[in-house]
Amino acid sequence: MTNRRRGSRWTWLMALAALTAIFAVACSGDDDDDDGGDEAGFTDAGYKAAGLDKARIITVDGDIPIGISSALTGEVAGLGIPIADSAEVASEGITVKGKKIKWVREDDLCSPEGGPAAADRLVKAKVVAAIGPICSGGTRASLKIFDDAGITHISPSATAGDLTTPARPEGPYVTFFRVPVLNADEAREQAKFAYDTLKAKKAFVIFDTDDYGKDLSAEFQKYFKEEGGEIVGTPAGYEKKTTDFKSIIANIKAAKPDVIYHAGFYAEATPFLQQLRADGDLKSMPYVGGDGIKNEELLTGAKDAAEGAYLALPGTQGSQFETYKKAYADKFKGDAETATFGAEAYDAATAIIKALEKVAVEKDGKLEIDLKKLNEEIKKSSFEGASGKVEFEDNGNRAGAVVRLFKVVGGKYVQLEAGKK
Amino acid sequence: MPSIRSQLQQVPEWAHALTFLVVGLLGWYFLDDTWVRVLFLVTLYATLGMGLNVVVGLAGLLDLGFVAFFATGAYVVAIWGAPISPSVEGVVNYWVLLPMAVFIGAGVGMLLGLPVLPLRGDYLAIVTLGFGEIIRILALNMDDYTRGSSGIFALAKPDYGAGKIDHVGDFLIMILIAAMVVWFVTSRLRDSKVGRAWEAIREDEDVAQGMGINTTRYKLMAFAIGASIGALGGAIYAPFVDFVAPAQFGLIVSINVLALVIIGGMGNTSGVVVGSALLIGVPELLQFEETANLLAKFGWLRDGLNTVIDGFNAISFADLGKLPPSEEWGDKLALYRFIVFGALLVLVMVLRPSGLFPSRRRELEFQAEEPEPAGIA
Amino acid sequence: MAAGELDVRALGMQFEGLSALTDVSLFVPPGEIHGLIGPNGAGKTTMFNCLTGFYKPTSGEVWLSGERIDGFPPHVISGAGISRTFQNIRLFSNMTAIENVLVGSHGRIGGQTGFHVPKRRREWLRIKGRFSPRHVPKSLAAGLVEVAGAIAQPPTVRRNERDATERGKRLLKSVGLAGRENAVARNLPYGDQRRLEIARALATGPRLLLLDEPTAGMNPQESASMVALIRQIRDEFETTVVLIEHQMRVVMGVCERITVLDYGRKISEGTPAEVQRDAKVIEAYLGTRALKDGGHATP
Amino acid sequence: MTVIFLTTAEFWADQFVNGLTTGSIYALIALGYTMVYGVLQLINFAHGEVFMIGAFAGYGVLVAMGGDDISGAMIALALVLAMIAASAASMGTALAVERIAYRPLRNAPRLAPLISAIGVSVFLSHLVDDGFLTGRSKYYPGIFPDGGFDIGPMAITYLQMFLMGASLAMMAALWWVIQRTKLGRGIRAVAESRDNASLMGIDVNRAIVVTFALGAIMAGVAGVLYGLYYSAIRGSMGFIPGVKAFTAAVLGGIGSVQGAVIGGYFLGLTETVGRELLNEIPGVNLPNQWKDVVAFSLLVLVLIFRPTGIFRQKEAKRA
Repeated sequence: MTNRRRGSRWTWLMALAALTAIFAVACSGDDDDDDGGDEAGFTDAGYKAAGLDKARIITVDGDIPIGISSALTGEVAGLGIPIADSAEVASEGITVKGKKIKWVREDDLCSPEGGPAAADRLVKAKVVAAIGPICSGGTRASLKIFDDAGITHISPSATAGDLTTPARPEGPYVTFFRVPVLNADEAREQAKFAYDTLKAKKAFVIFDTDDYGKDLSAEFQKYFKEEGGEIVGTPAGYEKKTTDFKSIIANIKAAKPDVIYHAGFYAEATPFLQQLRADGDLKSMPYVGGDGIKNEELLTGAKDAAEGAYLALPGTQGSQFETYKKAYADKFKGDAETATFGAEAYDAATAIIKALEKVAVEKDGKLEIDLKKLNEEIKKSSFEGASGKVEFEDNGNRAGAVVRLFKVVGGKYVQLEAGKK
Repeated sequence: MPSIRSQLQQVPEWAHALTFLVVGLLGWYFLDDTWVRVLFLVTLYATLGMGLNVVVGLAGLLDLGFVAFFATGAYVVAIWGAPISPSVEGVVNYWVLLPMAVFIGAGVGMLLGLPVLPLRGDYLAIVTLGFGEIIRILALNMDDYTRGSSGIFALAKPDYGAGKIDHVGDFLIMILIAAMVVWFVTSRLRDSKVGRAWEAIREDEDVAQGMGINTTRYKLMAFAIGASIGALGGAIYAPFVDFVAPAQFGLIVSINVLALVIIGGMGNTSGVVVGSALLIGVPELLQFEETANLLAKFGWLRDGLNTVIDGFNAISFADLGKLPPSEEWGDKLALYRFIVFGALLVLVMVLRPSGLFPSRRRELEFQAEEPEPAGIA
Repeated sequence: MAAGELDVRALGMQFEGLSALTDVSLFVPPGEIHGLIGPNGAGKTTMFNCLTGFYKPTSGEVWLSGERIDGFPPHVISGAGISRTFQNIRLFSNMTAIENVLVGSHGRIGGQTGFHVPKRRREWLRIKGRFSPRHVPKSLAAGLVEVAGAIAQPPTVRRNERDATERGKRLLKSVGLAGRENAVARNLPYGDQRRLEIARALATGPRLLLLDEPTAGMNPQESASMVALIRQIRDEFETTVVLIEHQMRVVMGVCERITVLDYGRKISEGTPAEVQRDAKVIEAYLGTRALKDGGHATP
Repeated sequence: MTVIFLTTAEFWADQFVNGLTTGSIYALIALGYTMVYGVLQLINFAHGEVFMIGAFAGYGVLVAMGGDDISGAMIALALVLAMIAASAASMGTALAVERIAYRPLRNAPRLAPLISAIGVSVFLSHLVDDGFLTGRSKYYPGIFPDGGFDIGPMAITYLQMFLMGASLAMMAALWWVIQRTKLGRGIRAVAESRDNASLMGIDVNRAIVVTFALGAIMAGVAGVLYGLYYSAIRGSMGFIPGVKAFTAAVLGGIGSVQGAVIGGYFLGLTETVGRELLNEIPGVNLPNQWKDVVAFSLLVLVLIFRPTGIFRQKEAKRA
């Protein structure tokens, strides 16, 4: 009964080999032609698509609902909860035309599935505007949902470049703004730092295969090469929840880089650093990571292994930082210094509230809010916030970007002065 | 004991289908979008269930990688139907893509099926599980075609002449039609010569082959038909969520579909619908505000349980967290729905190993596990 | 070369060094009822498995009606005209009697009456194995047509199905199961299950019917009616019959010629009377097993 | 993209050691699958979660004893205690699962226990992830002494040595139990034929329970080793190693204890070294996740050509 099938088995083996070859060729084909990224601004067609070419009024009875789409559970909750909390404290002691702000939190899990689901629920909850989503993947997937509903949303932390250059004839989504510094800006600073300050000529790149990780690592490679550096080995991608980095580490050792660049999140950076530092040869290999990794949980999880790591954090502390810090400590017992993107969330919320104050019209004890005017006011935002001056470019991006660099020293993040290690 | 169950079995199956259709249409007409979305998902999974039922219930092939075909259908529609997709210029009309997805699904089914079909049950299960993962990893890594984890979005919507299918309700109608077609197709197949061949293979593969049935051919047929139905589901799901990415095609989809087929009662189409309502509908309902409001009334229960937890914390090293206020139970239940799901699977299996609504034959199979008539050594 | 002629030439079957059959040759002319006997483990059922394609013989040839059929998978051999029953009844026990029979007539529904192995295809198969890209479009198309037919159920498909059901009912009547069409197989009494298995085997339209201990576990009356049934079948369906049997009363009563196997080798062949006198046969059955007319050959 | 050949001896030695260590963990887990399959013909889908529970129990002990502050001789004590606690916790879980989810289904249709096993798996992993950790990971304290020694181009850390040594010791102990004790004879008899064993006066239930318990002890120890080696543990950690271990068991010929061990090492080596070898082909660049693809493709190939596993000589029994 068994040997009879032998013939067909060989045929299948060959078919399989052929398929594998096709896939291999398909996968290894040279890609990344930069799509140029012409920085187009909002268009009339864009406003029309969002239904914001004319007044779109919603009436609010009672408190004004503003949505927050953030990761409240899951691997990235350590990032998401402080963001949500920080946004909420922006409304402390503030009323708009006598009405308080009602925050509606939804869990976007930092995922492309959670994003639209949370956006959907926020739209159903009839929020007038929203903070979030916090991750690039989730944001990308929910742009259209917010846009269809005409609801303006400001992400405190979605940093993938193409979010504001989507491939559609109407141009960028007019309902989307963001406060954080873009991946490209962050990667440029990191590349400079690695090449100029750390004097690294060869870099090994490891990245989370999600939107954020791919984008950040690609930008870093681009800028590092521009600086004159070389990317050694094959950039190693991994999926979230990966724990086994031993094979990547062997590749790092073989590639003999001067620096390791990591674009990902702390949940994977923790075991990665622990396994990296367990290897005698790589004990002191410089390690540069992105903002997704700079988190308190990295310090508590990786402990000694995190020592000496260089992490970047886009943004700066603005004049309102102390106000935010105090409010955050009072209400949520949190430490604003450790809340990554907390200041950005606070500023995003402030931008919405400030705009609301200008556009809300009182009528029979209720508030009438024109989504079109709200959107316009948010676009015109210009104020000193907790993360520096908040202004938006014509495509929804933050204007004027600053990136700070930190080093882990003695179990704490210490900010580096420019040009110092 | 003329139970409700056995009485239900007397009702012809087309009546079940009709009832389901009417319920769906009523829901479409009267309910708001949130509910319609749940109805869509229930119907979608019921359709997928009918597809898997052909493979598992009729032909007896345990497939743990059904998601592979679901993903295939979704990606066909996404790659050729979205302006953003990197490998294909332009957009193909959805009504061309839909049959294309079904055919490619069948093709993938056969391609995956041929090398593994000689394998026995449990081996087949683990290999198909592997295939499910491989398809997901392929989708994740072939950025040039699938955009990797970024996924493909902004799909061209199906056009039905008078407008575009763009609203939850429209998609519900679409999936209801698909479900009815699949229902018709699978029940016709089951009652035909082909269905009889599948059943014979399930009962005793060697003997079936000895009786002149080309078992590989019919197993492949079952695989291809199941796969094409899975792809059909994916092709309708893709424009509905308007976003196709590898993370949507995890093992949990396969498990969900298999579980609803088995919990519904294998080989029984009506059971599949009930299973889908239970396993897909109920967890969705848990996320509703109404559910949360209802649960909020159980504050007293929370206080009682918290006292117990306090006591436990006092006498042990453990530091168990307190239960949250009952107002948050709705959210928590939504969060814990997989825990509930797992427990439910075990419970239903232990109490009703042949499913809630087993088909006549499956029930027979279960009743007499003590084999062989007397007189044989 | 007449239909139903079985010619086995020097058949050998080895399992990882163990010889189950060695150099067994057998010739059964059309229409004969041939007995296959021998002590337990003599290789009788192995022989059946080789003839029906369940095992692929390691040496030797099997010819049916002038066509060489060894090396093909069971469903092809079934189509070529060999069908069998099993020692431990293997019905599709959750299907009804008529459904069991319909499974048997699977290859004949749709007008086909039996299956001839064309010479070219046969040679081609032998060299290349069963699968070839050349066959893919054709068999895909055939599969598609079959599925489409099953779904749409055009009049021809319905008529074929109806005809097959009628044929099945007649078959059931022939084996004495009239009126039991819709009984679930596992609920049938033991004797009826044996009969149903024979009916199922007949439904494939065999020219050679292999019966593996058709009277096992039956009392003398039941055995006698089984013997009558076997004769009736041979006459009614014009098949050749080879049967494995332990009850000597049955063997001597129904078989026209007998082949005796021992340790995988043919030790004797001839009419019942000749075999009974053969010293080698007596020796093989000596010890715990006495070969007497009408006696029971197995413990 | 530049293609760089990484063919230094050190690189391959590194990957070889990585493969062996991963393989040891697979092998330990695979033992549980293969034994349960041997006696019950059941794919114990929850076995990956039994392994996960062990990892958490070990973590609890290490943290309770001081976490990162454990030093000196206390390290050895802490490790032993962690493994004992892990074995006990895994065993408790496995026995509870057997009692609740499998035993009532022993005579049910074949798919029922499989679904119930999947249910247990989903339940346990999400109970830990969603219920207790709200989706976050825990990290094993890095108490194991750093350093190691070189054998030629091979650099092996003490931790890797310990891991391989401990798993080998566990497997040897298991082999001894199965081959040399009365308990083991019972298990082997039940695996051969449940009916015959019960006719021979063997308590079938007890043998099955012991099988689960032995498999769980192996998985518990594997959990601690996994935690020490990879550091991050979470509720869903059991799934992939579980599936891989089952693959290993099938590769080795399911039901065979030696086969599971060899299959584990074989799989660990192939998926680590195999992927890198494929990457040496010019133009091929398989990302890290492709080691799963390599593993599963290997499984399919093996099953097509040797349906009973690479190392099994005998054909499976035919009905």
